[in-house]
Amino acid sequence: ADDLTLQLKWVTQAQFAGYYVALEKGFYDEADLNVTIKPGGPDIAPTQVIAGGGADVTVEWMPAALAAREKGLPLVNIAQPFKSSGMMLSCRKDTGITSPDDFGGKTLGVWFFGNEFPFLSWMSQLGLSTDGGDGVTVLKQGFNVDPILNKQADCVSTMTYNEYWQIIDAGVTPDELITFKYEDQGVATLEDGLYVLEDKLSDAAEVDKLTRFVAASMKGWKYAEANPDEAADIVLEYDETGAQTEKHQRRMMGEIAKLTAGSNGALDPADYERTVASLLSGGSDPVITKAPEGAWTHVITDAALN
Amino acid sequence: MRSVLPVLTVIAALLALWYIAVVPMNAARAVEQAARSDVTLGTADLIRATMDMERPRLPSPHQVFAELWDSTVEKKVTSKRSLVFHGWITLGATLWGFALGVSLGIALAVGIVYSRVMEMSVMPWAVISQTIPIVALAPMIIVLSSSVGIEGRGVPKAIISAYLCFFPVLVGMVKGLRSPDQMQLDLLKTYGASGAAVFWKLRLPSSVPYLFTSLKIGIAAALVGTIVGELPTGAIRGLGARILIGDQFGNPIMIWSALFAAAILAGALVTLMSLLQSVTLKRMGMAR
Amino acid sequence: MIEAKSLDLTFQTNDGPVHALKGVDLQIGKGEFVSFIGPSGCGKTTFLRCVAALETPTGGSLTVNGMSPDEARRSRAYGYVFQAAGLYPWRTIARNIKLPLEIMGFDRAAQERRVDEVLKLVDLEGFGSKYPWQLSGGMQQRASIARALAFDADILLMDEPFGALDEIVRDHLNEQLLALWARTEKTIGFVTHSIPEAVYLSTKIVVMSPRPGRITDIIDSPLPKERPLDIRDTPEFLAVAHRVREGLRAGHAYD
Amino acid sequence: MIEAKSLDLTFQTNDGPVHALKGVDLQIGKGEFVSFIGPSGCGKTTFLRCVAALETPTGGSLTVNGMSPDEARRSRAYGYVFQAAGLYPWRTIARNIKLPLEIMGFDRAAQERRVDEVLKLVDLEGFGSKYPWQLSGGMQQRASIARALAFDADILLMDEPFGALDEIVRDHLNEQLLALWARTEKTIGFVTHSIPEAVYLSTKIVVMSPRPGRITDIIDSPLPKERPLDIRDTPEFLAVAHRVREGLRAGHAYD
Amino acid sequence: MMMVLLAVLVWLALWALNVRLARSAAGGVRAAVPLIFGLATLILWEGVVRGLEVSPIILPAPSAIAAKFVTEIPTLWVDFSQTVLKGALSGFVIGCAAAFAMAVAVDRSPFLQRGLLPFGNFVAALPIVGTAPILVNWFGFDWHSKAAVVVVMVFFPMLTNTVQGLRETDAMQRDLMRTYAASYLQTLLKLRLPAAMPFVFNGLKIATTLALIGAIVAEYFGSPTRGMGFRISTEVGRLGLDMVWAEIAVAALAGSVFYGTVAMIEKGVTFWHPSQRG
Ligand SMILES: Nc1ncnc2c1ncn2[C@@H]1O[C@H](COP(=O)(O)OP(=O)(O)OP(=O)(O)O)[C@@H](O)[C@H]1O
Ligand SMILES: Nc1ncnc2c1ncn2[C@@H]1O[C@H](COP(=O)(O)OP(=O)(O)OP(=O)(O)O)[C@@H](O)[C@H]1O
Ligand SMILES: Cc1ncc(C[n+]2csc(CCO)c2C)c(N)n1
Ligand SMILES: [Mg+2]
Ligand SMILES: [Mg+2]
Repeated sequence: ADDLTLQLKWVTQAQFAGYYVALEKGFYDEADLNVTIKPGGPDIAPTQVIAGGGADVTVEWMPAALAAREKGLPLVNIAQPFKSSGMMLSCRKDTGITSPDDFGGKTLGVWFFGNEFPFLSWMSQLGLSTDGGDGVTVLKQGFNVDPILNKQADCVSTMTYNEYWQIIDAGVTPDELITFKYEDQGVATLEDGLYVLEDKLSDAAEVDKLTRFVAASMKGWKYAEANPDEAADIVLEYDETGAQTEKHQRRMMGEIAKLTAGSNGALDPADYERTVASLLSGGSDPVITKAPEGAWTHVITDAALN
Repeated sequence: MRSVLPVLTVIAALLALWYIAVVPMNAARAVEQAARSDVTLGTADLIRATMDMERPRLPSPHQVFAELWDSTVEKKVTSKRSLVFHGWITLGATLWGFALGVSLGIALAVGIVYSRVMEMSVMPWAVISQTIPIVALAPMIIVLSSSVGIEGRGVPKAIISAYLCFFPVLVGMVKGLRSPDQMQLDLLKTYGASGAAVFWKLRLPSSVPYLFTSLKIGIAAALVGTIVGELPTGAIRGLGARILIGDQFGNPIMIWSALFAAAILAGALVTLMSLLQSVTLKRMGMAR
Repeated sequence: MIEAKSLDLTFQTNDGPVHALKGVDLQIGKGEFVSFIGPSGCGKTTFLRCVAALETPTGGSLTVNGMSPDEARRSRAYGYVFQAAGLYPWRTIARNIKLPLEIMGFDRAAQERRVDEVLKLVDLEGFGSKYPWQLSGGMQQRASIARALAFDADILLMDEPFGALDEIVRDHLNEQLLALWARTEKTIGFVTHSIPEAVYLSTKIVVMSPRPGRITDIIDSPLPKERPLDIRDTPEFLAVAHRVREGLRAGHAYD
Repeated sequence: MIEAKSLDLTFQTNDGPVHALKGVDLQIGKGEFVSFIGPSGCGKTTFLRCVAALETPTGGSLTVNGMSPDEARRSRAYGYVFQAAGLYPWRTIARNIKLPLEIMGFDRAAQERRVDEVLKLVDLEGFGSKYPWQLSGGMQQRASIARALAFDADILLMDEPFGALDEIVRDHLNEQLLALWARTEKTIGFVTHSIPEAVYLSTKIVVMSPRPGRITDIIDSPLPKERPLDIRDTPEFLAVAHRVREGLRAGHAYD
Repeated sequence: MMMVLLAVLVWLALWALNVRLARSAAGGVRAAVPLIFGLATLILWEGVVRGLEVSPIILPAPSAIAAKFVTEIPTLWVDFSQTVLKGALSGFVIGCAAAFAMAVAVDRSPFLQRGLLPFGNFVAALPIVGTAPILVNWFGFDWHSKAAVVVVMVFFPMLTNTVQGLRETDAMQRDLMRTYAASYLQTLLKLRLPAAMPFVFNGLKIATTLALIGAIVAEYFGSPTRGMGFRISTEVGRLGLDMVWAEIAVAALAGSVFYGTVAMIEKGVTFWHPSQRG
């Protein structure tokens, strides 16, 4: 079997269920692959890991991948299991925020570490500066949603499948919150895609390997969509911290299924163009300065999906 | 033994303080919760509510100890939900890092004591190395060690742990190896003793008390290093991973119990070192 | 044979140079017992350290048995008793005495035998397995003398070895030391503050004076080699003592 | 007036009790100069420490000027010179001497004046601004004597103050001490290992012996108060010295 | 490969130079030794990075870091003042002062000391990654929570050292004070505090490095959009490794200056201690 290492963007959770299902259900074995899944963490930049040769394929958000590409790391998107974005900004209603127009002067919690690009391009589209003043005050939020619970921030970044529910679990009711999905605001950027280094694609053996990998992974994703509870249980099985709960993972899997639903694994060039346009429109400080070339390929998915 | 009563007293005082602090820390959230279900709380109810919140800002002692009990005694030690299991993982990396750090620290100390160039070149940089935040280096350590083909994340963890551990050992051992006074050195000189004899018969034995002090500080530093290293190394297993997940999923009680587990582990390790120290010093006739 | 010719030693310190030794000329023959006496800071210790190659003179010449002091040191010619006992606290008394024997490669049996011998010599039988801090100051000092005697160095350098002892013990050890010297024909350099002690023990008394450290008088003792304790009441003895006292007084400010 | 009646002091140690003092009876009148002499470990230091309320006796009674030792201590009756100099290394010699004066609330001018006085007394003029480690051992010891003399304590307790000094300096300081004592009528308790020193200085000599620490002889000196140095050659002096030596020898193992 | 070889040769040559310099006693020359060692190491680093064509995303060359450093001085300054001047320094001062006061307060009670000091081992082992999220939650995102983290980190090392220092007087020094019938306060001021200073400074020196690390790491768990820890974590995510290393350089520089300052004050205050007399 061929060895292949996959670097995840974050810790073991249902966000990556498709890969764990493929592993657990033997889809990778069937494809003659010996896949190692490396969970991520707060101090792991997947792009850096792949640059250092620590992984063959990585799960990454497109803004970070394109930014890395501009830095000279030739990442190529070979598949896009996530069709839509799960990112949103969740605000307390009692702050008076009813629409993005009210953001001025408010304090917003944001993830950094390569996850800040969608937020930054949204703000620049809104014409809000992100360094205080008449724009918005940005907080680097940690890994939890405490800032909104403690009223240290008016809004925090949340994923539909994860942090939003942390707020709810903390006792805040949904009608105390107002949420702005990046999808709805027309600023959605592509999330969890599969990326490899360019040179892999010029090697037929590697291409074959990646093809089998993507095919098996998508099989895993489709299985997970169809059997969300089982998929969540598989993820729990692989969580070596023993700290994840069934309730939370099942709920997360349900939400994830909504994001993967529209995708067969192949990148939709229209989504790509929209993402690039959004990243380019950053006003004085765009995330990327020129439209990238060759940042994606259908070679793998074309072969894999046949 | 003489310190049992004082320690118990201090523990009691700290617990009391802790309980008292729980009320104001959690009151705001408790009131907010109650308001959602249209209840106004009396003082007694409020205090009771702050003691048993699901997501407290400051968990109360009994919550933490219940969690500690639940995740140690009630769980099989092989279960990934057992703190004993995670403590064991952390302990393993800590001991590797400790061994690595102590060896490095002692080797550098010997070099520094025997070579002026080493002293003047290395010592300032050893100090500087400790001003570099390890978390900034951690990703690079992981990437570099995986690109030179070291698989598994135990090794980078141990390296990070050794990075924090070697410095106190270095400083202590330099002091210790230099502790013989001029007369003790002169004595060996009058015997025409070789450099090796000076090391084995004088410098090393007289550094032993310093060595143990450093080992006690070093093992605690190694533990902290391992836990810090458990975040960037993928937060897979170990007490550090528990802390991270506890943080992300808004479970302060999990953080606190992992913190306590770490502190207890450190206490045990330091006590072990003390024991080793008193046995060794007694055998050397230096315990009075 | 120890031979110093216009020996100088200057320490460079923060407040300028200290002339610890200046133009010291001295010849010590094999088998002589030489005492050094003089006020605090006159360079007695410094001279002994130069002989033992623990200090490097800044001028003049110094030879020991025709070699440089350092060569003599490396050929293990010296037994040195320091001003303070300087026992290693992690070794028992017996193992402290064994230390030089281990370094010089004596075999096990010889080590044991010699330890027993010298412990008896300084009246410390039965204390071999004690640690230094379990002994009184005087006993520690005797242990350190035993350590210097354990290996048969040709030259014995002793820096105020009996300073911490009371008069009775001191008399006793003086007798023992004389007997040892008579038996073994060692060359002995001996620093003391006590005039009677210097006169009682020595074949040659070197009186020194400070700032700069130099020799003011060298007295060859007319006393016979055989010296019972009551020799100290003889006129010869008192005459020598008087001359030493005068020499010493000259080195002091008060008259 | 110091009065000890069947005073006992037992230290509890790991290897059983040590009887440092056993059944000690002693009366010291005001203005007396009492020397304590005896082999190492016989309890001289311990007795002085009991008087100064630095140790608590385990039996018998001890009064100082009719008070308990601790009351006397708190009324600042003592000047104490320890066996080692014990200067504070972060203070200059002058400021070390000022230490008791600061604590007892002397004013600035008085402090300066007294420091100058006592520095002169112990021949350390010009060394006031040096730090202790810049002085030789003997000079440090003199500084510590100066410190004890700086404030006018009624009772001066001195534990081998001249141990580290050579004979000439020692003679000189002996004279100075006698003069001071004659001038001020202080009560002085003085520990020494030197028989001539004890006889030369004291009005009363206490000979002690160890295990258990007890008094074996108390000798009232027949010597006049006026004592030139050459009194040491008189038959009276030698007779007292002889008696002390015999008392001492009885406490030792060898004959 | 040539490049690497050359760099190694330069390194060895400079080391040889150091060996010779270290023998000379002059003060200025001795200060040069660590600098030359640093320079040699930088040259080696540069040579290896260029020679082996290490990706700047993994390890940038010192020259690239220096260039970044120069162009980003304003940002570096903002980060420095946020993290070091506000977070680390205030935490250091508060933590050390509190520990010192606590040490003096418990000093009279052996009971309290025996009860309190064992906790030093526990608190010393509290991983900062565990305390930081809690303290950020309690004290907010700005530098206050960073200062709190620093306080927690420096408190016990400082306390243990001071307590030990206050015990450091020998029996004779204390007996002397007793014969003067000195009051507690007089003994404290004139004997025990001066005698404790070498230990106090030991604690302070340990605290300097802890303070810096604490303030930086705490920013990983929430911060405003400035600060050295914020910048480091953000730039790692953006693969701006040159900026990361520029911040590391600032940290090393600040740490050395901080440590050096404390060591210099120590030299002045404890000039009398044998370890300072050489
Ligand atoms: N390492 C040193 N550095 C500077 N000066 C020194 C050093 N060692 C000794 N001295 C000085 O040299 C002089 C001679 O010292 P030495 O120790 O030889 O005296 P001594 O005759 O042995 O005195 P004592 O009777 O006190 O032992 C003294 O003035 C002393 O201060
Ligand atoms: N703190 C202590 N604990 C236990 N034993 C002690 C202590 N202090 C003194 N001793 C013992 O008490 C005895 C008397 O000691 P002390 O110091 O009074 O002797 P000394 O007559 O002053 O001797 P030296 O001439 O050596 O100073 C000794 O056997 C000593 O070992
Ligand atoms: C510094 C840092 N902060 C937050 C995240 C969180 N994050 C990364 S992916 C993702 C989606 C949901 O899990 C989230 C929340 C991170 N990775 N790194
Ligand atoms: Mg000397
Ligand atoms: Mg004594």
